[in-house]
Amino acid sequence: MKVYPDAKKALEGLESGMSVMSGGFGLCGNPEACIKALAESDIKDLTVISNNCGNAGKGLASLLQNRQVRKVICSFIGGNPDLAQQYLAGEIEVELNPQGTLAERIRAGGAGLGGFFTPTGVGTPVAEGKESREIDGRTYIFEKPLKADFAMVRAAVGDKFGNLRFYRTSRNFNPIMAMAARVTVAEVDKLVEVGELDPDDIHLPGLFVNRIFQAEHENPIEHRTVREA
Amino acid sequence: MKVYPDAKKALEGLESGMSVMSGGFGLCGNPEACIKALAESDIKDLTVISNNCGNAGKGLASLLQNRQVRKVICSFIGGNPDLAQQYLAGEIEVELNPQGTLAERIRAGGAGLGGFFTPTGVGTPVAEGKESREIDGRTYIFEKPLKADFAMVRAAVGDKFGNLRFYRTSRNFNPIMAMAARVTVAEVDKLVEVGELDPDDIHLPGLFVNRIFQAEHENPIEHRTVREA
Amino acid sequence: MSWSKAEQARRAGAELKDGDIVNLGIGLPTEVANYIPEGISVMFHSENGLLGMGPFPTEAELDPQIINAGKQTVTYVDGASMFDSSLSFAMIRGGHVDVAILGGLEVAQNGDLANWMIPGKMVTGMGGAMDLANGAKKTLVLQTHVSKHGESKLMQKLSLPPTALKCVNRVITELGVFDCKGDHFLCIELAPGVTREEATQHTHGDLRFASSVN
Amino acid sequence: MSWSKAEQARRAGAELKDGDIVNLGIGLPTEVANYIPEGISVMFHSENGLLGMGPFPTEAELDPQIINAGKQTVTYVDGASMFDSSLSFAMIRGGHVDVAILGGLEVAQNGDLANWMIPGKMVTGMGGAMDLANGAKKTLVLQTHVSKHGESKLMQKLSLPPTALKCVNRVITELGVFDCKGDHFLCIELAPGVTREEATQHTHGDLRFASSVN
Repeated sequence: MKVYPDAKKALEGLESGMSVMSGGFGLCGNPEACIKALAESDIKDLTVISNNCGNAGKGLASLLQNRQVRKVICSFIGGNPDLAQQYLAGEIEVELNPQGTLAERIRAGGAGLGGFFTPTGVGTPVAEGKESREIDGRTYIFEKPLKADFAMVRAAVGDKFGNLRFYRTSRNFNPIMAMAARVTVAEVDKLVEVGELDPDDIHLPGLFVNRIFQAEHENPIEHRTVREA
Repeated sequence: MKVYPDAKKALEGLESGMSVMSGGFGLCGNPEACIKALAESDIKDLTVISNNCGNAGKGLASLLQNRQVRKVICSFIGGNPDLAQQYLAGEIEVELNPQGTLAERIRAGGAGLGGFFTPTGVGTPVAEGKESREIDGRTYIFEKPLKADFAMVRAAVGDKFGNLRFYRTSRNFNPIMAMAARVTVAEVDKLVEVGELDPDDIHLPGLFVNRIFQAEHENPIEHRTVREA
Repeated sequence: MSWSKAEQARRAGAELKDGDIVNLGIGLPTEVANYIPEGISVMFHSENGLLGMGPFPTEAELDPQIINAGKQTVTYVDGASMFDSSLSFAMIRGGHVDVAILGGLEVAQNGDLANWMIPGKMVTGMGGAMDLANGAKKTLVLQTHVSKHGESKLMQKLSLPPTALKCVNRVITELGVFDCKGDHFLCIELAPGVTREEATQHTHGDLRFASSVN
Repeated sequence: MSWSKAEQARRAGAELKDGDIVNLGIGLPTEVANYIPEGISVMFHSENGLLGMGPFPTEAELDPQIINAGKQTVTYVDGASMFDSSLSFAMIRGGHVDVAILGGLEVAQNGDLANWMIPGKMVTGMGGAMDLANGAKKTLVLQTHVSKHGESKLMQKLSLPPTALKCVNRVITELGVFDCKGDHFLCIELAPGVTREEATQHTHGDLRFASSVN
């Protein structure tokens, strides 16, 4: 019942004005099929939560080019001319979070916590407007959880119950985002039957995944660095 | 350099008055060799952090019988006559935490957070003396991180860098405790060479483990429940 | 006449929907696993770190390292996963468990639950009960309607220390099925042969009856 | 005379101890991986979720799904592990990374670091820099001693928005090695041919010299 034929069907219910988490780090481990389906839709005014928001015109940058994004919550916007241009023109809102704070806020959202104190950002612009507190001799700032209407994540293998297994550094933000959304959509390189994955080999238990489909992935490279053999 | 010959050597530096986290749930996934080595030592006045503190005379109960424990931080003390007796006699301090709060406090300790807000325990004796706060319409209480001088954890397989892989429900508190101690000692059913575990198959990265040794485990059963074949 | 323990468990089983993630407390709630309605498939969560708990093992299947939160040896089903305690309670606290079926000492009409301690008696600890009562999307309580001393356990206000506030949706006792409605209990079903008068007499809180109840 | 970039990187490599967990920032710090002293083995952490980063791949090894935090294709070594972003930053924030070697725009003598934004210029975001500067047990900064405009980047107080406060232990510039001592920098080594006068002239903060420095 969780299995969907494609990204378009799996994203049903995602409407203009909603918040969407999108896994991936740079262009690695992105939910490419979901992003493409969104880019082909007329959904707009999205709040996108992602470590980056595409790079060099690829990944989520396609949504920026289409002006489908109202706000971005991320940690890094370098190497993204579409975002830079819209940001400088005041056409898009950008909320920068330290990467660890972004990850922890998403995990807190998924884990039902009301927020946490982190030492990261103390004394920096990140701390502005946030509660500061000394705990056992160290200063921390308060950060709130992040949740979203939809999460789009990508895994290497998934079973029909939604159990996921990631590959290498494509894991990144995908598992925690899957925990923090009202509806989590997973696209997998390979969809297998329930029972094919050993219980100890599952990176993300299937109860966090609402919809799953199989998709081919391009796996673009952002910086192709190689050495002599 | 992380590899030790046995529990006694691996626990060097653990002294009376220190705090010790001990993995396991009931008698499942306990660091049996470390507990035995502690029970054979003259170390006392320990603060033990563990979900249970032994059961029916087994596991950590051996330390209770030896009067080596000053304080227990745990979530459940049922089925443990040694603890019950010392607790009712006022000979031992017991701090009860909701199990999820205990787990999250340990994770927060390992993750460098200053504390978090949880809805668990609101309006109960657990909330007494703790800050209460309404966040986005729900009430939470503030809980602080837990750390320890030593953590004793048990895994199925470990490599010589300390990468660990757990087996079935023996995982429980072991990975998070390994993150939250000054010195983490891991005992494994099987010690393998570095490189034998695939990077995607590692449950706990080796940087959290300071010392590792191989040990045989009894795996006692607390409630042996079976059905007809 | 009233429901037996088995009938209570069966009635609780009827509350489950296909695809539900279900956590069963220690004691009578554990029995609900034997009464999953035909055609319904659920996944049992055990807070020690197992999703997809199966029945007790045969002698041949027995594995000391596969236990449930009651520390009983169990098995797992296809699609099961194992994980650490922080992720297990992230599932619970984060609202990813659909139904918790818990035992109760007292339930108040506003949904407050007491099920973890009786002052003056030996404390066993709350274990995962506070997280479960708070975190599950829906909390069902399976308990007796009155104590051994004949005192009602469906209260206007709790007399015992609470496990969690305003968390119980529905209580199933030997007398029937009762929803916590804030300022009253609403009886939506009575066990065969149990009268409205009998239920009212044994309920300390304010009790109303759905029109469908005989 | 002063150190070349490569010599700076080599000098930073000499700071590492056997068994260290090391995170290298983008830019010059990445080069330190090429200058690990003989007989020393370290594990490189990359905050996108990789411990045990290896060198760039050969064409045959190239895998688009193995990248570092600079989004460059890399390899992994024996003993490597992959994990999600929350665990990766639990490692950093929790003090499980021994050494972070970061680039810097300014360092103050009390250890404050600025390396993520210049007001009025395009902001790229802090990425993992704030977590790393705060969380690593030891933070080394590799940067130029003076800006293109000849202004010192070793400051009494930062002029740029900070990345983290009181976090830098040691700065390695083309002129030498400088420890952040609170109310002054302590020079513990000068590059060959660099004089105390030259270092003092180019340092905005208070500069003292260890007695071992020529």
